[in-house]
Amino acid sequence: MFHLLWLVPAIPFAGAALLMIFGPRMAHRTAAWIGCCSIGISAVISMLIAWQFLHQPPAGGSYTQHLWTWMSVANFHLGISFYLDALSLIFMLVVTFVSFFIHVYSSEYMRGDEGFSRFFAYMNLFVASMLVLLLGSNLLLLYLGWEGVGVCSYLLIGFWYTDPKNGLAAQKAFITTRVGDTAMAVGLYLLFRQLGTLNIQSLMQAAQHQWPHGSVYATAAGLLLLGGACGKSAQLPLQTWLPDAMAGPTPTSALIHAATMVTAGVYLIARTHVLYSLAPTAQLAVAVVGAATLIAAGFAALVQDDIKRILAYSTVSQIGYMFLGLGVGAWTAAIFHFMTHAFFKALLFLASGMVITSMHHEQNIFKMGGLRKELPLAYWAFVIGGCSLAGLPLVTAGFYSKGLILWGALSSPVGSATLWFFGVIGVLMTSLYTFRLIFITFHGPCHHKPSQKTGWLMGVPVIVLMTLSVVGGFVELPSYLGNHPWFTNFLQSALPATAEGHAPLTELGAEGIVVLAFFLGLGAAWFFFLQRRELSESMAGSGLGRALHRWWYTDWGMDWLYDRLFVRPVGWFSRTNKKDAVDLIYTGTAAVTRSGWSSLRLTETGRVRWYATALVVGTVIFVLIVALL
Amino acid sequence: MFALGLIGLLVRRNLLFILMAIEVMLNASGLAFVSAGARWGQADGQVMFLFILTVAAAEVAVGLALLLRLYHRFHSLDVDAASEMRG
Amino acid sequence: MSSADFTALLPLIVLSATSVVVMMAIAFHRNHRLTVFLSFAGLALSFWALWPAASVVPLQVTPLLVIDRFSLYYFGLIFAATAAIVLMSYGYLERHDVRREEFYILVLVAALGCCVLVAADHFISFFLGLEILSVTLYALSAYLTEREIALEAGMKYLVLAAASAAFLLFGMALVYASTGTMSFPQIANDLLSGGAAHIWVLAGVAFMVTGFGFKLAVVPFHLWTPDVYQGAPAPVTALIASISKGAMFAVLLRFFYQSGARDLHSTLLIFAIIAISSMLVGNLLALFQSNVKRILAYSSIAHLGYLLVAFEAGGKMGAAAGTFYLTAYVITTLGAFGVITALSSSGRDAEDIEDYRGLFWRRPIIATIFTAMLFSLAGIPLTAGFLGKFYTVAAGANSSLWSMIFVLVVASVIGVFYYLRVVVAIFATENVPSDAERPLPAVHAVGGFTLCALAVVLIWLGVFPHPVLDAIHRAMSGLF
Amino acid sequence: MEAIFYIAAIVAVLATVLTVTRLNPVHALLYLTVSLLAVAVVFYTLGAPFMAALEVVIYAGAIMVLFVFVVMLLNLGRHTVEIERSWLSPGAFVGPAILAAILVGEVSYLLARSGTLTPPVAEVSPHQVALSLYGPYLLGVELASFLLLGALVGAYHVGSRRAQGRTTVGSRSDRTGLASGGDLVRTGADRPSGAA
Repeated sequence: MFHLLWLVPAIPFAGAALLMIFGPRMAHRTAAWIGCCSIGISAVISMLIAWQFLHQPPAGGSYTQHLWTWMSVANFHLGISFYLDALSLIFMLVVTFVSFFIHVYSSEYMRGDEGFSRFFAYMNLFVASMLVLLLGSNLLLLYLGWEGVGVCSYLLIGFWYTDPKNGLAAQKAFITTRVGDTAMAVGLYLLFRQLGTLNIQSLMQAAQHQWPHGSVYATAAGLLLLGGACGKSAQLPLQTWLPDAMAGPTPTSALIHAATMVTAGVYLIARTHVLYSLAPTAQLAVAVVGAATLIAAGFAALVQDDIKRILAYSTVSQIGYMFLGLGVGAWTAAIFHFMTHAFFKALLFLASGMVITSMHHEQNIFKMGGLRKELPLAYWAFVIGGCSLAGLPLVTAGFYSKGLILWGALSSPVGSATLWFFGVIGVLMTSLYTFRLIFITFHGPCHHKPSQKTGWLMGVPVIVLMTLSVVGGFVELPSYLGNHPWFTNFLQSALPATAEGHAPLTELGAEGIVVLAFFLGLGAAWFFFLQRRELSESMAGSGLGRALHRWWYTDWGMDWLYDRLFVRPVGWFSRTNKKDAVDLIYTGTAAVTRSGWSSLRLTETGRVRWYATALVVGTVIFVLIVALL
Repeated sequence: MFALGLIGLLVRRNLLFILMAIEVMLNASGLAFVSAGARWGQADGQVMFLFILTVAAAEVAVGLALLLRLYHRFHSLDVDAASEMRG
Repeated sequence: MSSADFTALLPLIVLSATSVVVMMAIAFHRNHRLTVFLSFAGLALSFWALWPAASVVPLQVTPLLVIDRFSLYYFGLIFAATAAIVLMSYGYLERHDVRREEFYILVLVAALGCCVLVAADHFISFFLGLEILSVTLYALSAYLTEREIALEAGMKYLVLAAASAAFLLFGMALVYASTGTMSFPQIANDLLSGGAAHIWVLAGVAFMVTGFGFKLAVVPFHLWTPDVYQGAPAPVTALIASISKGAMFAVLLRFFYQSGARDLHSTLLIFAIIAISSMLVGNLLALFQSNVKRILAYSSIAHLGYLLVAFEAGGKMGAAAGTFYLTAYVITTLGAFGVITALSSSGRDAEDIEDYRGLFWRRPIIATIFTAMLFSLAGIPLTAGFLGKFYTVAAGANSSLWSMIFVLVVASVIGVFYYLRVVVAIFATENVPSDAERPLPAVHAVGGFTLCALAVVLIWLGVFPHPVLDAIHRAMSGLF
Repeated sequence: MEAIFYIAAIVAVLATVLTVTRLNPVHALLYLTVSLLAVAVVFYTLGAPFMAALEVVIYAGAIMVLFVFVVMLLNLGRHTVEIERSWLSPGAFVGPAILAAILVGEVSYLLARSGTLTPPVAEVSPHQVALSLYGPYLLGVELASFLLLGALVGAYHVGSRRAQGRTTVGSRSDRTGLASGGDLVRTGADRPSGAA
């Protein structure tokens, strides 16, 4: 079965190629079939591979499929090969399955859109690139997939390109992630330069052997890669692009900007975990970035009024949890949270898509309300997804994965009570904003009657994801529930176990505090947004409330800050320093090339005799060279 | 003679003369081949000359056809008249 | 001649027979479609004939031609490229009110000339091959006789090609006079034995450089390139840019490697000067050019400069790198000019950069293909052009040609600028002309199919180059 | 014999100079013919009598006739002389002459450096030429025929005046039908004689 691995990215890619070439002339129905089937087949193959992986694990816990050598010069060989281990297997399964359901959903959601086949082409291309990113065995393939998903994300955010606002959002996303990508490219180059290979596994082994604990190189490489991960995963301070990315079609937001692409940063750090084990500073940076992001995004989510922006901030916040998990060495917990998050966040986005469709593309939650009766499926999806997101104890997937991360933050030797405390505050925030969203949207008075009903193509994926958001957590039961760490055991071949350190509390006690935070948030949301809405409004209306609202609403003023910190100074600098030395180099080069061009242009006189003269002059010179030597 | 043909090529604006100059140059090369062949007492030089002759005939045929065409178009044999493309 | 000789020559025989058959067919029944079909079938058959020929090589067929794996590789390239040109020309000529069928005879004869060049290891066959190619190209450049610029292009090409051929001949005569032989390997014998008239050979080679340099269009013999590229009909430009240069590069490799003239100091110096100046001058000239055909012409000057870096690097690695680069370049040029061919209307070729403004939004497929071709020319990864450049740089580094590599890199950076100018125009969203303002002709199915195939081959070579690389490495047995 | 060689060579050079400088195309052609005849004599003295004959027959005969045809066809007369005079100032000769002189100088320098090559002139009979032409170089003859085929088709297409708007626009090419095909057959019939 393993030898089918290459088909997993190849089939979506073929689908994308087909759709791109023949798409414009294709019936929408055919395009949808091609789009969904390619991903479906890919998902089935992933499942077969996973089956075999479980039953006949490959030697050493990993399987490498070498397809061909791309370049080989002297002792430098660069192959196109895929690497499968427990880590990439989990990612591959989640990506293919979630993608498949989102594709099915899109085939109804996008119905009648002008760019129907274009949408599916981009989506397929995205899945193919994402799989290349996950499965690539060397840095080059990884980078290729990394850039590929970036391009697809850009194309899909700007999918409705006729509205310039969407184009701007796409550009913002592209440029912001580019900042991170540059850091990452430098980091990758540093690794290659220092360790002399591009193969990720050999790199990790070489790093372990050649670099001492706390080595400068490992720290630098780790921090640079973290930069890339922050860009792609929308972590502080590069998170500002993700909420704007919601300009894309909702299935896109569900797939790319919630479930898969934005977690590429998590994958990158998990894949290079050896580096972070060698560089405690870099690892601490990961944890701090995660903790800070999860709190900041939590507050920002609390005051948004656009349904998709709330979810976007919550995505940022949840990825913050994953980073926190990675940063404290709870590797498997982070991956576990990635999986459950993919389920419930995709679910929430798809459900919000249903709401948005029935509300005629209205996204402001304050213009909704009382939709519980009208859209029961969406309502229940939101309830289950929201509970999972906020971590309703025992029955939801999110509870288990988040609990594991928080326990890691508290108990691991790298963790600390402070990080854990931030995490718990995050839980409180999460449950507050989640239930605020649910209560405002689905309860209370009804402002608009929803019109359209959604069909089964949108319903079935939602139901499947609902199920997964509940049962997805039962693959890992903590010690106080019988201690069945199946998921952790499975990942053990690829990622080290979470180290146990001294913890001030027992696991059950810590969990109790988390549960308390959850119910506190739920209760507050119930009180302020359902029972006494006027109270929350008067709070928001007071001077301090308005200021805070405004501050958080603009994502802690980050855009404003960037505008002041970078955009304006650079603009000012370039305006006032037009004749600066730095400028002179650029204008100088341009002037030299331009003058070179214009003087050389004069040689192209169009006169044949002049051309013949040049021919003769050339000959004369060359014969002269011969004569003189 | 080769050099003289070269001068003709560079100096003349009339396409007819340019073609003649080219003939001179080809003929000069042929002469060089024949004398080189004579030096080695081989027939190869002469064979090469034969082919040069053929080529010269072919070039002249196409060249003159083109010349006629240009004349009908520009009403002049000035090669510089046809120098629309430049830059 | 033995039967093995005939088998070895089979590809050439089939090709020549095709041109005669096409001529006969025209004589009895003029039909454009039939002519294209016959030409294409003949080329396909010639391609097939490479396999029987491969079973008897290497073989010296008379003193004039040598059929070895090197020749066969280039034959294959020439046949495939010619077939692509034939298919692309169909739609193009359909739009023009000229006599169409002779075009294909000329193209086939030109391809024959290229093949002779590739297989030549004797001055006589070298010269004849070159002239077969040149004479047909004069006529092809001026094929659309109603266009003034086509006539101008034909005239310029004729005068300069004839002059450069005279230089080449004169150089050959000098070499012959001093060595007494016209066959490349025997010249090597003479050079090795250090004959008294060594200096004559040098002078002869210097003259011959003019002949090579003209056809390859390298500095300082490059001035004709933009004018001829612009004036000639787009499919002919494709022919000049691809197989004519390819065949010339092949004979360059064969002559300089087999005759031992490459090992002379002054030869290396001359080609180093040519390579460096070509890379810089070509890219600089293209910078702010607004005519796409001229941009491609200037870029071709630079690309031949890169190729000469591989030539300078020498050894099996240099020759293989050059051959791979050339293969990539031929595909790319065919694709780029194929797009121009496909978008050209009866009045004029689509050569202005404005013709391509917003093309992506109007013709996404063809715009994507064009972009892929431009990316390959710029050397962006995953295209054949990138790998070509990579291997060339590797070969150069292997021979420690650091200054040339430096120039190559600088020149490539300049190059990216003007390729991106075209790409930016293709993806521009503002001021996109509507169909009424600037109508785009419908792309002919045959041409469109050819373009798609070229794009696929381009990416395939860029991603999975090994079969071709292996073939090239085997082909190098012909040179060493 | 040697005297004849030098005289013929000098005549050839002088005639070529005059070819290049004459204003009247007919005069220039005549001088070119003289030059070619002189070269034929040089060939004879170099021991290549067959080539001498061919030079007269084909070069001075056939190719020059083509030129004469064109001159007559275009009716280039006094008017041309005047134009040529205006184009051809003595100053125009300076640059090219210098270039050519340098080239000649370089080549002579190179030849001088290597010492003179004493030409052991041996007559190569037409028999020998024929043997080698139709022996080892047989393929060359075949290739030459294709060269002529290409030239013929090319000259036929470029030279024909049909294309200038006399035909109607249509997508199929049958409209010229057999008539122009017949043209080609007739012109094509010249091929064997050209190739020989």
